[in-house]
Amino acid sequence: MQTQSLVYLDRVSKLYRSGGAEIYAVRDVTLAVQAGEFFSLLGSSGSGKTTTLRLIGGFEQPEYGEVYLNGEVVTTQPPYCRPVHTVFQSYALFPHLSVAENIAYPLAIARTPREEIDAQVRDALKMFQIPELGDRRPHQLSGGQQQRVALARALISRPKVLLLDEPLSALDAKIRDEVRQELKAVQRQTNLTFIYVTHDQDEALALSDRIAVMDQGQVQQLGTPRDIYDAPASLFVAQFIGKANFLRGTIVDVAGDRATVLVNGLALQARLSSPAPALNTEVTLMVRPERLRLSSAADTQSSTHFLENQVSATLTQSTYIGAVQELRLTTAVGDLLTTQLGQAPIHASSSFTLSWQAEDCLVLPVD
Amino acid sequence: MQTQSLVYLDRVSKLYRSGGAEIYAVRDVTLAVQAGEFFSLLGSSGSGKTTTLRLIGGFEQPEYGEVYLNGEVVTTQPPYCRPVHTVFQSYALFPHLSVAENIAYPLAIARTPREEIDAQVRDALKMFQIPELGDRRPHQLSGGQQQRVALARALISRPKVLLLDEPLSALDAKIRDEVRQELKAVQRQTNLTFIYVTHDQDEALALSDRIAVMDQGQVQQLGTPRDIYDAPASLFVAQFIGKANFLRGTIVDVAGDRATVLVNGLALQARLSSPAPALNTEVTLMVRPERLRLSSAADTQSSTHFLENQVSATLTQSTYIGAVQELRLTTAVGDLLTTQLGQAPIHASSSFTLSWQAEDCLVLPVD
Amino acid sequence: MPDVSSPAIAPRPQRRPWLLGVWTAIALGFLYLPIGVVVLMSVNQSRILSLPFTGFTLDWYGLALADAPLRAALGNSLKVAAIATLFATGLGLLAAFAIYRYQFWGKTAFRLALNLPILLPGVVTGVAMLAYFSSLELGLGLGTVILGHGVFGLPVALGPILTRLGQFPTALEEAAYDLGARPVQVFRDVLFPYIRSAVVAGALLAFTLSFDEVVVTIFLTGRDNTLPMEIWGRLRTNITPEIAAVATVILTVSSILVVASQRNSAPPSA
Amino acid sequence: MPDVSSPAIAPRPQRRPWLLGVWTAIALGFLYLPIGVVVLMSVNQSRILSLPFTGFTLDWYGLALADAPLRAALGNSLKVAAIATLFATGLGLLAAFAIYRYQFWGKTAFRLALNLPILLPGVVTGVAMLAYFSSLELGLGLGTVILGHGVFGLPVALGPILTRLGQFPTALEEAAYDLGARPVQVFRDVLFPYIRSAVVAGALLAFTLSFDEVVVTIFLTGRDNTLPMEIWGRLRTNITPEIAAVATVILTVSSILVVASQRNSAPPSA
Repeated sequence: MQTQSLVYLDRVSKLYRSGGAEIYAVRDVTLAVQAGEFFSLLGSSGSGKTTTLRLIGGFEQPEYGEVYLNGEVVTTQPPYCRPVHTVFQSYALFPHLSVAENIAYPLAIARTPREEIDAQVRDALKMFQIPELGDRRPHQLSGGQQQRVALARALISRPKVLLLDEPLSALDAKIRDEVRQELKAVQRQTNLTFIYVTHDQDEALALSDRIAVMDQGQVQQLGTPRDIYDAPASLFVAQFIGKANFLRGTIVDVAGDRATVLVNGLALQARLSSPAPALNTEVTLMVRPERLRLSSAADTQSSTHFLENQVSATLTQSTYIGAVQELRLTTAVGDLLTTQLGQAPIHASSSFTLSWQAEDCLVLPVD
Repeated sequence: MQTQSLVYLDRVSKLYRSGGAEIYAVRDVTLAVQAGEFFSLLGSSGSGKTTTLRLIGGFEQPEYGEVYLNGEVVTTQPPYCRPVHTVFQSYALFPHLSVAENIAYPLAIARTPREEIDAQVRDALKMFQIPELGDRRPHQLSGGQQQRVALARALISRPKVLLLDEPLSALDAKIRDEVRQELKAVQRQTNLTFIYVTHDQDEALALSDRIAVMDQGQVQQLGTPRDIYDAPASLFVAQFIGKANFLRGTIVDVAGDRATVLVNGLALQARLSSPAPALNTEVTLMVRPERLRLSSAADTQSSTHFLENQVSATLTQSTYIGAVQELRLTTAVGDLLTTQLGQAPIHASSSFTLSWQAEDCLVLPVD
Repeated sequence: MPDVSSPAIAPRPQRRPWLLGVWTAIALGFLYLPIGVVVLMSVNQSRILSLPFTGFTLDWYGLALADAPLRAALGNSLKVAAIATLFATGLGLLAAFAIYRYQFWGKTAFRLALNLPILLPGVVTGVAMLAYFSSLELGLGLGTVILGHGVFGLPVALGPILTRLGQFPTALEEAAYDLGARPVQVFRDVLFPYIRSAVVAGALLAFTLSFDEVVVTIFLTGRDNTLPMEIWGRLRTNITPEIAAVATVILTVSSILVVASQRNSAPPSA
Repeated sequence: MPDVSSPAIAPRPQRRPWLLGVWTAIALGFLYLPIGVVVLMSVNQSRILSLPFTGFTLDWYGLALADAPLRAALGNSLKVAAIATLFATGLGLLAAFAIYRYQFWGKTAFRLALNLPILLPGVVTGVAMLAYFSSLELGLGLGTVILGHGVFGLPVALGPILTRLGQFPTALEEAAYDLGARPVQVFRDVLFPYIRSAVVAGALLAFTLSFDEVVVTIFLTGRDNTLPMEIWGRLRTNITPEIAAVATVILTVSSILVVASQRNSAPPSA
């Protein structure tokens, strides 16, 4: 058992009744979060990520399974008994209290002496670089400032775990980037355990130590950002995270973790994810657009000739989006999308070669 | 005069009165949109982009200046007299009418014969791949389907110009990409003039033939996506579009369109945007993160030694976000951000070299 | 697929608010019982308006139906309510549009003034109208009652229309203009369909109000009685099961109108 | 900076809705004038309640103040309104919480039932309560009036509280729990501060309603008169400027209470 983890969910399920039918909001989820980790729950709306967070916070109680905090069962404990605080999507600052009173609230509830509260609030305001905002009301603050106050309030009584429910979604795109950096910095400084709910894959990839990708109430994959991006466990995860090219083919040879897959008559070398499928079964190959190398067909001295897979390609569409160009090409194995970090405009030309490593080409089940 | 353009705004201003003060929503904007163009108005909220669109649509009338459509003054004409249709941000489908009735509305208003309406609506439903949805009510459709109906309705009576007010902002991130492609395809097929309002720079860059970047009611820059990304006219545009590194320095030498700028004692080669500033004035240098080449300091045979600017750098932070890695490095000229389309994890090491072309390093005014 | 053979922890029973349930029962009883008693009396064989229940009968309804003054009063009530409702709904619709569409001087005062009749004590407005109509030398009668009920019905009819108009997405109107519709067509094709059910709801409320009103009616009527007035007059002298029967009918009709009005209050699904 | 020396096209004048303006003037006049007439009469020297204006005087207010039965009636009205308001607001607060917090069987019926007293004709509910209280052998008097007004005030007080509770962001409550507050603390620190002004608004409305009510009062009172009853009684016999003075005072107090209540209806800025 992993009850020695800081947060441990043991086969937890949460049901909703909807017109006679029972619907699983969370289904048989088992998770262990270690102390000091930045752990993300990533999924689209309705995937169960927020319900999972609320089960840890104590706002919901599961029908099946147990929730452990610090090795103790807290499944039926109300939120005010758990050493866990939450930063809400809406920040949930108390509108009738000043910023300082908001931040002081957890201490006031715990009957901390007046002078100690004042000192701690002053420190918190300083730490979050808003020392002059103590007397303001929440509605007088910008979104970013409200976010900081919510964070300060949740951290002031030093919880064991901080739960964050899409804390950046209410912010403008420009400021979101900045606050994201701050959030990561706070987590590093305090060395606290963060459990972070988001639907934004970039956010999850950039911030997390580990990510649980959720769908339909279940954890689809759990791993480091690199694991999830480079070795998605299923077609769903591959489609959900980042852009990818998918090719249908038949597996014809297996050697170690390498496989040969026949796509439209062409043999492509690919990497196997365990377990190896039987020969002659249909599979899907996944290649990320940025792993495709584009070279002029004439250019035979190019550094791409050692790559295992090579197909000739015709450019059909190029889209310029600032830092990168997205190119769509037609090849013998199907249409492929590739991303080039490039300055020079690439014009439609009769012949290109697309090449990629077997390492970057993953074999996935058909569905 | 450019009154022969399809849409021409001649020094147009729109004022709002707010508590005694007069505020310019749009200030002295002159724009010419050519037939068949995909033209975008890009800006943040409050930049005047939507008001400009509403002036063209006839929902607002300017206090100063004139609006020309097809060479005729339409400044004071109501919307129902202008050969211009709009796709609203909220789609604005009539809730009490079916999809087919919604699409038929402009024809019904124009007293088109019944059979002709039916035929055209059938064609439109087919063109937008929703032939089976004709009898549904708008609230039974998904966001993407509503978008298509709004587009079909706006196009059915063949307007000269289609105005689109953030048509993708109500869609999910995943489907937005797909609809964006469709939109571009529709514009290509119909060869109509699209005037497109958005706050999303990626959208504007990917779709537009030309873009007008707006701020504080004025056009800050007007040009192709490539112009605006590679040669921003001001610091504002450079900051608004994409990510960029900014370095403060003093201009010490000018030769043709090349300048030498002293930054923290290091001489950097940069490209001048007209007009050339006087020697010894302070300037800002802009370099895009993806234009910086990263190489190991030891690697002297690298292909980067022909680049004009080289500084040694120390890695301070690397963020993995799937397709790209964002690296922050400390150098003698300041902190620099670079983006690498990369698979291999790059670990903190004592010495890297960052190099970039003078061509990619733009001289901009300080503010 | 994960293994769902988890140790079945029985779902915890929800805490039921017993105390609250008891309170609810008392409150409901306290509110409903008096009305139940009247209904019961209207079908009780006993001649005097009292319990206990001695046997079921519909005789009192028959008696009420045959009662000429009651029928005359019902006719008056219906006539007054119908005309006053037309008046109130028409003016309410105009006022709602004025408030929705235009910015004008005194708009806030206008809105407040429109609500005055339902906010102020009936006795005061009754006296005020009596004095006013007298000084205008309008003869008291059903005409003045209609005027009075119209004024009272105006804010009631205005309420739902104004609420609905406030929810009307301006973009719908702009879309219609944009697609070629002229102002009259926009009203006919887009705006009115959107607020139609609110207009119906407002009219039903105004009708109910007029049908039930007593205080102002007393001041403004001449020799013609409306139904509640007739009942009242009889109640002061002699409470009969016949009256209980009429009260039950009024009650039923009012309830149906109110429920119908609330049904019409939800905006069209957008 | 762009050149702003554009050819100055004069801003087009906004079309002013003249017709509407005229309509507004008539409507306002029609609604306000009767009330204006009463106020005018209360300061008119003429003994009989009529125009034209013969001279300004405050004598009628003095006379009303010295009138013993009027003062007794005012005392009764205040007593009844105060107790009925306490009763209505207390029960309204409880009922609002029940509806907000719990899912229970019959919840929709409960909400509808709570609104019944203001939706149904006063004559019917008046008779119903009279019959009910009689069968319970409660002696008629101020006590039964208070009970009746309490029942009528309940939905009025409940309305604003329920509306405000509906706007209450659940996240605030969860945040307080999350930060360590127990249920009682959550109510005291977060929920009640949020709805406080709505409770005040509801209480003010209930007070106004009770202070102005006539129809039900007639059925439920014994020999004690409330102020509107006393006025009414006198109006039936003799309309004097003294009564106009009292009406003006009631009008003023009611208006102040209603405006104060509406001021309290806006939710705290979030």
